Amino acid sequence: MTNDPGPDREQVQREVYRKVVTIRFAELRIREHVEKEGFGGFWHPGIGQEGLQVGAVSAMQDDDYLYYAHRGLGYAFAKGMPLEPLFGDLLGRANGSTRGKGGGTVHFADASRHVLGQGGTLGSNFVMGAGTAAASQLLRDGRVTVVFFGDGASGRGTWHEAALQASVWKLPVVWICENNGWALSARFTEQSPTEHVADRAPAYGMPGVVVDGQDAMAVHDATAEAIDRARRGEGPTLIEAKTLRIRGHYEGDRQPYRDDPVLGDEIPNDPVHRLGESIPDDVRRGIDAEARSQVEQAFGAALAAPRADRSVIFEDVWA
Amino acid sequence: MTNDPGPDREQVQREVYRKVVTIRFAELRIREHVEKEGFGGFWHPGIGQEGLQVGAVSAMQDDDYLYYAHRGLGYAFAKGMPLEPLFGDLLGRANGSTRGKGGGTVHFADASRHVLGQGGTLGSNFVMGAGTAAASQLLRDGRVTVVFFGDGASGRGTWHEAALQASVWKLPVVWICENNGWALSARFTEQSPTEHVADRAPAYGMPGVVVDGQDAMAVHDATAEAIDRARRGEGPTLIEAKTLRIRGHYEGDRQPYRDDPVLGDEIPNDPVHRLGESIPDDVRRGIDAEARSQVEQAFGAALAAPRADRSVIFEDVWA
Amino acid sequence: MTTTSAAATGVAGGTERVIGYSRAINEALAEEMRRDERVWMMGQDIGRLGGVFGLTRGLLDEFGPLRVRDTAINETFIVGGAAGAALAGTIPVVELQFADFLFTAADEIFHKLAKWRYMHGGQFTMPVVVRLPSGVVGGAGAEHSQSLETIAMHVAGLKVAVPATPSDAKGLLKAAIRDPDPVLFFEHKGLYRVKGPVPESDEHVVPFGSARVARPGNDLTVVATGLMVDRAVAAAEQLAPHGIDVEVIDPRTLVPLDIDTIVASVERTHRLMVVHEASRTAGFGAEIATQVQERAFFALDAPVWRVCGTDTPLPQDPELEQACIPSTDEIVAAARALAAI
Amino acid sequence: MTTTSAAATGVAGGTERVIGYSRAINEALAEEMRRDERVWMMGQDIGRLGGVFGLTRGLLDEFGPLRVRDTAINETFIVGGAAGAALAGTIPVVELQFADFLFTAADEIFHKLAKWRYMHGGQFTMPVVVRLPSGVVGGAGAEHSQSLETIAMHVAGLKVAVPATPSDAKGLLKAAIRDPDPVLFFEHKGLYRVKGPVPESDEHVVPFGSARVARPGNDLTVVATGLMVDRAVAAAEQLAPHGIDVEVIDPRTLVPLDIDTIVASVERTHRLMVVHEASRTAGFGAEIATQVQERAFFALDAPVWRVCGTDTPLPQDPELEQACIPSTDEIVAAARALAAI
Ligand SMILES: Cc1ncc(C[n+]2csc(CCOP(=O)(O)OP(=O)(O)O)c2C)c(N)n1
Ligand SMILES: Cc1ncc(C[n+]2csc(CCOP(=O)(O)OP(=O)(O)O)c2C)c(N)n1
Ligand SMILES: [Mg+2]
Ligand SMILES: [Mg+2]
Repeated sequence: MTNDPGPDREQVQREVYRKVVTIRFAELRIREHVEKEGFGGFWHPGIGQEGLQVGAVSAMQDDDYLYYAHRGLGYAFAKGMPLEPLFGDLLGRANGSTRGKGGGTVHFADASRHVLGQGGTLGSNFVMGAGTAAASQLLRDGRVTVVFFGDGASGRGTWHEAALQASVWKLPVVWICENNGWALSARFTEQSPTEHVADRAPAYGMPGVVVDGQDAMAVHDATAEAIDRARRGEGPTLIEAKTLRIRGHYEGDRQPYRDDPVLGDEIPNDPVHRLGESIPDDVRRGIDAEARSQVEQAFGAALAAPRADRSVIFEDVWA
Repeated sequence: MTNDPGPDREQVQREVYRKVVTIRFAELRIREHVEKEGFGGFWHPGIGQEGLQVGAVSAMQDDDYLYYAHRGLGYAFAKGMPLEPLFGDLLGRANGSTRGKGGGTVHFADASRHVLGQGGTLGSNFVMGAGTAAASQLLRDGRVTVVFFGDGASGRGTWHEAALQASVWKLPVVWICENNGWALSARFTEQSPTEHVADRAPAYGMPGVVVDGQDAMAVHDATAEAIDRARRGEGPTLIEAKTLRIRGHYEGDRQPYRDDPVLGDEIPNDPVHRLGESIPDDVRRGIDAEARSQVEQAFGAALAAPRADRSVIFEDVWA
Repeated sequence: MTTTSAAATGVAGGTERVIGYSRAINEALAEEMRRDERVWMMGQDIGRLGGVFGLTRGLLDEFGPLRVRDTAINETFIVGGAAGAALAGTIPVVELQFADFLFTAADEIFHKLAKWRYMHGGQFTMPVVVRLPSGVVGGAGAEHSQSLETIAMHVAGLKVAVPATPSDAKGLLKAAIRDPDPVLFFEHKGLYRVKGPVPESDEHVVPFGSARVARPGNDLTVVATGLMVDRAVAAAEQLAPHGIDVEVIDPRTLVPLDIDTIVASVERTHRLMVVHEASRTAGFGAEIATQVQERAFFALDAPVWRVCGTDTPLPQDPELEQACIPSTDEIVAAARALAAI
Repeated sequence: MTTTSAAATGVAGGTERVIGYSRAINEALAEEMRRDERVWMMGQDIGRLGGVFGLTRGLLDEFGPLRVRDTAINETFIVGGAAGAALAGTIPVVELQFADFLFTAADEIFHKLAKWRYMHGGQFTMPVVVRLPSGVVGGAGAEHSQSLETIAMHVAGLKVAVPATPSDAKGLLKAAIRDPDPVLFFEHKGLYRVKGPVPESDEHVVPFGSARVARPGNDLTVVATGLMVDRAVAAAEQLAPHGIDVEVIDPRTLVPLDIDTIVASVERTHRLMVVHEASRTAGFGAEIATQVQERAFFALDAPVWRVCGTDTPLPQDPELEQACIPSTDEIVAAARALAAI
């Protein structure tokens, strides 16, 4: 699904729209569930950030590797994972991709789709991702690794170690920072000495790109360019997508610390609307209806699935 | 000992010369000892780098805090530690400042002179130093913390975590990178995507200064300015002093990896000569003779001192 | 505020109130910060938010942003910076959001905190407290739920507290802050909402190295910590009608460890079982078992048994997670079998 | 090249040569890299220099800079990067310059290597080997000399090797590289120069989880690892004329642990002593002691004893350092006292 060659732009945008709107419905369905039924674990809503997630991942090839972040399901769904195992993970069902092991919203994986997972300690993705890219370099498999992370995670030392090495070795990796302005209760502007995370790129001799994260196609294009660069052997790029954290850190967070207008349900510059604008109304309504029913059906199936059996506890410790 | 107000420049330079030449004699004496008698531990010679170490430390006030690096004794001696305990540490003697606990060349300390020590894992000084500076900020004690590190250590993630926080909090800390071009067998030019370590300073919103590390007074001046800035509450500065690793990583390292002309005994741009130029010959000879005998006497005293008793093993685990 | 009898609470005299474990920790922090202005705190989200688990609520308002500092996501700085700040004459009390994150600052904990004083010839003290929300809490997953206190016990130079009650949480934290040595303070997340009597006094300080007999008994000694103490006591109550009188001992600190109290108990009961949430293999249960048989081998009528967490990572699912740590039922069953040997 | 008898070396048949422990490791690396081109290495100074301890000499020349990669000073990348590279179908064998540095990459070791497979539902394997030069070596100090294998034993998900001879160093390393699970490979720095017979075959693979009887005996079982194996055997030879016939068992791997061989021995000798260089408290000796008394309590005629490293950081001075770890004399004295109980 790179930019060029490939399906024409309109088709790409329509597909991005379809995925974004599907995830939006998933977000709403999950929120409803968490509010009504409670939830074992932490659900970090990604509502409003789906556009950048789907836009970026849509620029990846099928066999490129993905390390996602904790904010929602957009990354994995965009990479082709079906909804049912994702919901299954969330609900601790046996049909989840991790069968109750990872779950929460935090961990899911799909080896066949090169969705490699996520570390529960922020910033561990940096070194993992650089290593995956080093393997691709060794194997000459032509794959690129894409690593998502938040503005908060950008402060971890693993960034520095991974980014220096990736740059010197010209590893095929693309770093995508979702800067939503907050790391839990910490404002980005109070935790960063520079205006942008991307301002740090020159220290690592790599391009730094700031892009409007509400503009899914802009993120798609920036990512496509960075992926091409990486695939050509020219090394990593740091992309910073500016976005907003609409809800609390986790669903249920009352955000006592938040002194900007708490956004609640309004999504400024909503990627769903933005992407939808150029799609004919009837087509869009068709996509929406299809997405909604897909979400309902998958969520229902996950709810109906049995919980993981206790025997799984002792499985997968060793190969 | 800041630049201004204080003793006039000529006196500062003479004092820097005295300390540099003393450490030079100490270097030669230690090398002789290691070659003839062997050595329990690793001696990382600092020969040729004494100028920058002494120059920088001479810009500190007595109650400023020092975290040094592993390359020689220049830092600690310049901060006022007498030679005998330093040699004692090296030789595992009871009169060493650590009584056989730290030793090697690696660890010595002098609480009364605010020589706080060094971590044996490279890069741990970064976070320690920033924390010490945070304490000064809290206590409003007006002290500045100076942290030395090598070009190799600059790759550690602790740098990133400490530097970001120090900048955001405007901590009174000065980072001094001794860039001698090598980290053990690793060439700096092959491990850094940027020409200078100081090129990374903008990522942290702090000034980055490159200075000729063989020019002790230039390092002194750059450090004095950075210290003043820190003391005024304007935050950290990154100073990179360009120098050369004259000998192996440790004394005895045969440097099979080294493909630049291995320097051996020749010290390009020798700080001793450079500092000595403007000092009248007879004065200089007097200083030299005094320094040489000071070294001989202190080394003799350390050699004659008893080894630390086994009972110290169980001391100092707990306060 | 109520006054309860010393017998009921195990606390000698004085006025007491029933408060939560979280509140007890919050009070200890506030009181020690009032007492000594060198005491300060840093960590993620401890200020404006009052901590992810709410432990530091209100402290920013009282003590201001220089003494209650929100850091970025930089665990090496939080711990290593605390070490450096201790050398400069302050007393930092830092929070990692989850005890598991000690692995993201392990060099700082196991090298800098544990060894700096020693390596530098005893010239410095290292009065740092690292607060570590520990244990399973209901779906936090493999990297947010571990009980890692044994590792801290193995590496010399660190004191280790594992409070199981509000009173101990408060008293041990105050002791930790007053201690010149580094302390890893493992708070159990599953206990944050548990309430219990806590002495009113500002000087309620529980000394390190003194075990608490949570329930006296004569037939079998059970050593348990943290969340397991209540389960062990519950098990004991279930066993009592069956003629098995269990003594439950909570060591409260693992370093120093009050082995004397445990050995004295075993010399009376002749049987020992250690219950812990941490993984079984090479957990601290092994150390206690080994020390007891070293010192009281001929007093033992049966092997020392362990009831422990599984030797697996912790699954995220809250039901599976509970299946990985000892339940009251398991303790009952094991105690019955051990008493029958 | 010489051919020695199987009886003398404990190795069944085949041609053998006497080579050093370092050389054995170097050969294992080279052979496995030849056998499987997915195997590659990274670490500091392993290429041009051939490693700080010379273990990787010649490998850069043979395998080139993409398979023998010098990294910057970035332990989190070395280990975490290896984890990521394993997910992409390669088999990374990485070196930390000193085992102590596992603390600078602890999140990567104890979380990423140990738990990634589990947390992600078993969809991936994690075939990574981390080589860890371990133990005292003569003046390297508190942060370059530790024996930290117990920590790896406590955290589920990591296999742990502790080779004591050139033959085991080679055979276990080959097994480690072929293992789909992450292995922490603790090489003892003090053994690098020790020589011993090693089978000639490219297929000399020592399976994990199988202990080696280093010296058979009937009166007392001593379990020892690493540098302590030779000291224990030397102690046994000193004790033999005094009528104390010591069996020395080297478990060779701690995860998995061949407890059966140890228990079987104790059932014959009725006495057990564990000797390790690691700090005593909560060291792996406690685990072995506890498992043995769990399984063979009534076979024991005396408590299980431990002779271990001190519960202190390690001083830098080489003489003081030796005083912190068990000497042959201490083992002899303890064994005599234990045999007399
Ligand atoms: C090493 C580490 N420290 C702290 C945390 C706890 N934590 C989880 S999410 C989070 C905030 C992350 O902020 P950011 O990276 O900006 O992502 P966002 O939640 O805004 O999407 C924190 C502090 C963690 N998981 N790992
Ligand atoms: C975390 C860590 N990794 C590796 C080492 C081993 N080591 C000691 S000195 C050194 C090279 C340091 O290079 P640099 O920082 O440039 O200082 P220089 O020796 O050149 O003065 C290395 C790799 C260490 N001590 N700590
Ligand atoms: Mg954010
Ligand atoms: Mg250098």
